[in-house]
Amino acid sequence: MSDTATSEHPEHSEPEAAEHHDEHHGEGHAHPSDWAYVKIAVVLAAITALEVFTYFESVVDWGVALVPSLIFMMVVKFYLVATWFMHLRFDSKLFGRMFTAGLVLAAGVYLVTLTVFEFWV
Amino acid sequence: MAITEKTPLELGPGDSVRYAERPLGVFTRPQGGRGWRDWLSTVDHKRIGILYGASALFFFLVGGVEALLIRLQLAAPEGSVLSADVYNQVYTMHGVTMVFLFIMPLAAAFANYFIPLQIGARDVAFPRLNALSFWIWLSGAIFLNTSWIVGGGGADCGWFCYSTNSGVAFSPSHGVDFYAIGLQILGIASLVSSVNLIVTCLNMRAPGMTLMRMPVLTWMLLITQFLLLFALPVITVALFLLMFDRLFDAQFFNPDAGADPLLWQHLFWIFGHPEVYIIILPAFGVVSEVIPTFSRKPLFGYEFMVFSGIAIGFMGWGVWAHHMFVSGMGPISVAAFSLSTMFIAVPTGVKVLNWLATMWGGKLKFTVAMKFAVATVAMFTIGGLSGVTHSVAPADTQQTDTYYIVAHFHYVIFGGGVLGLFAGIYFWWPKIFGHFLNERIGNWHFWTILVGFNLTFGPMHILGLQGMSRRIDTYARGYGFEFWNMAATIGTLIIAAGVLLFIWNVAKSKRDAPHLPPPGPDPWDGRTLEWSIPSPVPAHNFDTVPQVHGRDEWWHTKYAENDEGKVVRVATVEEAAQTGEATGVHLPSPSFWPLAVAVGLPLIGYGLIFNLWLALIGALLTIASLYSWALEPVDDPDAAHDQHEDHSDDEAEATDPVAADDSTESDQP
Amino acid sequence: MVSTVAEMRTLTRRLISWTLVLMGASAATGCASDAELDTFAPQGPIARELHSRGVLPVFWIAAAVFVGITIAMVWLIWKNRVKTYDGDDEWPAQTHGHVPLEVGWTVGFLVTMIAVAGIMLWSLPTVDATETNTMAVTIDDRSVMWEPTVVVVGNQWWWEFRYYFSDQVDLAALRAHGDAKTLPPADIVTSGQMTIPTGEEVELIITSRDVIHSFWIPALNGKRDAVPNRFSPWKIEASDPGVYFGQCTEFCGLSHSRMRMQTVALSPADFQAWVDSTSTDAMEPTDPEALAGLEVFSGICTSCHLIEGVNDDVYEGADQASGAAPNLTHFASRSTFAGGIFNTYNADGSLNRTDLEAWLRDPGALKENYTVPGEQFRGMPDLDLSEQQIDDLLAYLSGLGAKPAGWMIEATQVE
Amino acid sequence: MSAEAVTADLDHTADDHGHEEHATTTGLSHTKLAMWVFLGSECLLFGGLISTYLLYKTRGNGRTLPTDVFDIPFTSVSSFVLLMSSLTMVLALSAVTRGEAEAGRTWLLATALLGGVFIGGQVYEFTAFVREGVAFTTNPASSAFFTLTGFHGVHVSLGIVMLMSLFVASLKGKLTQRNAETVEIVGLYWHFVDIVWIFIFTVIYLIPAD
Repeated sequence: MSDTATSEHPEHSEPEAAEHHDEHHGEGHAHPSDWAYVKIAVVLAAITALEVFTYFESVVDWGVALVPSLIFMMVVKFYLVATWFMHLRFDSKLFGRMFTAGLVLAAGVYLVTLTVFEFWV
Repeated sequence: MAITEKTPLELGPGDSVRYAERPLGVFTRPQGGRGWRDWLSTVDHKRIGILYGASALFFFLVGGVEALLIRLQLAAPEGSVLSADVYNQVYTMHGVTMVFLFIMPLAAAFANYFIPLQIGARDVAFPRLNALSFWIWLSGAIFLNTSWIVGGGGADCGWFCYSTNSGVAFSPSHGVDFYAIGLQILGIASLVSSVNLIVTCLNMRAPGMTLMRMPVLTWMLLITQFLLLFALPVITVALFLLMFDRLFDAQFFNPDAGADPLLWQHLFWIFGHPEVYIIILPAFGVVSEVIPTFSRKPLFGYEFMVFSGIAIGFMGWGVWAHHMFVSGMGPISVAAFSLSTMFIAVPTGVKVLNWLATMWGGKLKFTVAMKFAVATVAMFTIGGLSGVTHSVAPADTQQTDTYYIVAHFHYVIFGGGVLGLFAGIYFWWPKIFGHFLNERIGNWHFWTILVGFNLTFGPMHILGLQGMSRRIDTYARGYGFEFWNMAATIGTLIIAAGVLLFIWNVAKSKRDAPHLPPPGPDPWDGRTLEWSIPSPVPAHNFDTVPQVHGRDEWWHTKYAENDEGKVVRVATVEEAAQTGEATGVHLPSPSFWPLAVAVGLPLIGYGLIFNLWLALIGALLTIASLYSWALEPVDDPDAAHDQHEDHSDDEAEATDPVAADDSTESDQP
Repeated sequence: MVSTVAEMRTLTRRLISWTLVLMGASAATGCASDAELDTFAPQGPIARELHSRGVLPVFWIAAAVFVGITIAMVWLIWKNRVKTYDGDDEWPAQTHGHVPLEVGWTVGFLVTMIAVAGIMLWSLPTVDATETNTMAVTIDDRSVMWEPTVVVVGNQWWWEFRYYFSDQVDLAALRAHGDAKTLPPADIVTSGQMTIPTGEEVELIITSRDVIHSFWIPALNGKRDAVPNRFSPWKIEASDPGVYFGQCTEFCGLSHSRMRMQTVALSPADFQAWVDSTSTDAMEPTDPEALAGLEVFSGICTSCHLIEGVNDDVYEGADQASGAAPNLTHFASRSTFAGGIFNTYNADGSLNRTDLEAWLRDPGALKENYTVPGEQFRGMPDLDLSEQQIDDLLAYLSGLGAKPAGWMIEATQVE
Repeated sequence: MSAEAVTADLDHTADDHGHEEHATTTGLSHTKLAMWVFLGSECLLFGGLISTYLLYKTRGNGRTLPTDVFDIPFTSVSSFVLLMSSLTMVLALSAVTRGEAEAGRTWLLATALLGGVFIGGQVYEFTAFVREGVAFTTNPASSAFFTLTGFHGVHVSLGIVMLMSLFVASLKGKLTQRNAETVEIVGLYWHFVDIVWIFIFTVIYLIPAD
């Protein structure tokens, strides 16, 4: 909208404000179509199917690749839901930063804690 | 999007400050403005700040009495003032009270009162949630202390409440149950408040108030809110595990079933160490406002102060296990956490030197606030350095769990935190209440506190190095502990006298106020926006929202530097300050529902401990209150501007799930 | 307003009080004779090295920084203070900062902390590294090479020390399969006083049966927590024969303050003598009063306490009856009882009947305890003994084990 | 809670666009920012619960472990149901944003129903586990398992309550395009609960315990 131009306040230096500018308005047009959501959901479903498939070891033995593959698939699903369904792709980076801060901090402190019990002795 | 000229804080048409007055059916919102009842329904961040401050000071007295009991018991060997049982409860509740019911809410008082003022906002982002935070905090505080009456005594496991000593077999009274549930209630309050204040800081700054122009107090409080935001869920997890163990026979801390007691320690200290910075950073913020004002200089190295604050907040997450050097967690962990702990001293040291550099070449005027601020720097330095001495993990094996540690953290928390907040109290009292605190009594207050503090906690360094263990209710003759314990007890009595002087100061200052000239908007020749508006602050804060052009905006309104670099006055306070006579500012309407929600939570707590039916009643009350809150018209649509009628109605209806979400679900499903 | 002079005086006073605090810390070490827990009076090589490598260097660094900052602050206050701003329109130079300076002191602190980190890494082996040292010990007429090791078990509110000579235990095995409540039978089980040979590094394997405790003999090394379900390594070493005091330092519940312990260091020869006299079953009483005491013990005390040769057969290899009370086989060979808080003997060597009787009459009056319904006793309960039973018991207990040497009784006198 | 944005909104009389985004420094809505900040905090909560379970998952005290009684095919189905509820949630938002109240309402109901199916599955799973000897108090592993999945279940249940509240509001005609943001915020919460389960499903159920 016209009254939102950042140039009116050059001293205002926050990057998030500037970055955000052209994305946040009118969720209707900035966001993808329903069809895009359905496509994402199909991908998610397919990955889930693959994940469950690993459980039936008699069919395919994944060997040492099992855990890394499971984690990779999990991360992809996590990423897809966060970026598409939760709109992080389209929304202000500030939102993502708030969430990522918690996520990274949690991963950091808890991984250290768990490894302290196992390896740091 | 950027700030527009049409800010939300601009004045609308109208004739005076007014509140919603037209009742709206069954969900009539309370009317603002008059009498004590309005304090129960207030959503004004300033009143909530005052409520926090007053309650915190009340609990300071409670915790102080507990401290006196501890010191009386330990004054001489084989003390018989308290039994071992009562002593354990008293020292536990002293720690819990001072941390959760005194310093944190006192810092919250500053955060509530001054974040909006310093960033040029009319209120916080979510005023009703702000009220909710306070009432939940108060209900949690009361809940925790009712343990003395209905729980068979206070918690007796230490504020750290290590497993397995916190189990039912080893602590059979209900004290620990009250601890586990009470701290969760307090945690909800702090969590809600931290979300609220983070959004306020990020989203409600006046035009031109960029992050790097925010006053340092606001910065430190913002960092504190982030620490709370991320630290509270961790203690919540720990407290849930403890509660499930105690009340529902879970096996989290039962070593016989293979559980590991160190799990509690990790969870507790992942919360507990950031908690230290939650306590100290607000005081750093206060000191960073007071010292420049009374040095007639800007804060030296603003960017470094801000970034060192951020660095402290960040590094504070990587040092928790230095509380566990002797727990047997393994030499690699010990070495790693020892190293990480040392380097947190770097940003802290930078802060201290920047304060000194601010005083360098300045004109130091030692008001009581300035005395407290400088004392904060000095005492915190001692606490910080003694911290460095036991960051060396092998050395810590001699020092941990002795009085050396007690001395260390009291120098940090009392010498740093409490003295710093006292500086803030003297500094901002005229802004909040419209009259000064008496400087002469203030001086007495300062010196008694300082002397008493050092006499109490200084000797504890020696006692600790002489081998006196912490948390012992008595000690035998012949270990050389007698002299310094007596000295510490005398010191405590001097502190108590200082606290009484402070109370007397508050009472006398108020009584004398009518006969003295009012302080005016800017009694100290201040630097930040809160000094540009009348004292006490009018309900709407700012008549017109300031346009901010740089740091210390208000100071630059009054002064400029001429071509020779000399400071010249360009405007008097009378010319530049706002009059507080704004018209037509629309304020959020008060509400009783936050109070009602808060009343439900302790009922759930009592219910979990004594009878689940009571918990059901509490839960129903909470849920009903939340729905009533959501259905309550957000405001009287006719007040001040009616073009939003449709909007507010819809908002109210649609809002309820979100309200339910943020206030209950976070920690307490 | 207080006058400048007065404020300066108070300032001076404050400075003095600070100096006192720091100096006092080192001065306090001077009176180590009546400060048995003094951390500044190491009595063995480990503690000495810890003190000189770990504790003192960082104290000096901290003191130097403290003195520097204090001098700077006092000088700033003295030089820059003004009484009032009234009528003063002069503002000092408005310095906003100075990046090289900031970088300078950041680096300065960084370097200081790197030095501290060096101190830490340098002193870490003093508490972590273990040496493999063995000594010959004769046990049951067999000579074994013993790597001095004591299993230390914390209990509410007393310490148990277990010696394994015949079937030596090691940390790895205990960590893999150990359970503090059912430890393998030991050659010697004692409590309150740990006896060690001088000149030998003694490995400790520390665990707990109930809550977390912390084992600490300040003169011999720092402390290590006793955590249930964990076995933590630690070590101590004493240079000279003597008695070294300790106090449980992790809060362990109701009577935490009354959980004390001592380490008795004996020359290797004396240590062997102690092993000889302590690894036997309890002495059979002969005089009628002691026999009556055995009767009382068998009737009342055996549900918690164990005496080898009396009721150990009932427990099939377990030398710990209920996991809640000390092994009394050689009760009289220890110079303290009840968690190290009372003397078994008076300074003149006679039995301390006053405290022993008072303890048997009502232990809770001397050391608070409680009972959880359906759980074990936490502490020794009041057994409602008659005066006759108390006398009989004392006659029996005082005959259990060899009376310790006179110097030891003297050295362990606690008040 | 978005009602609380009213300070900003009501104060900002001159702007008749009536969207509070205009009112804030960053241009972002208070409520949405608050929700994201809150979700950041939730990461630490679930992280703690998950870590507790991972630490304890093999500590069975000689009794049956949760991993011994996992029914992966069953849990896969309920995981899939929860995953698909994220799709219906986002479609609900999409519809409300376009002003299609009825479609929005339908998708909201569908989301709540799928959530309900998931909760039903969890209740069944819990009772089945208890029957097979893994109860809350059995061992540290079981306590940690029930606490983790129970917390998640409570989060889902609260999400269902919110969805149903939106549904009722929509029935009353009060859920219009204007307050699509409220739907979005409930949606954020719902998706978060979903991604937590994505994590739990892989780390707790699929990755073998040994």
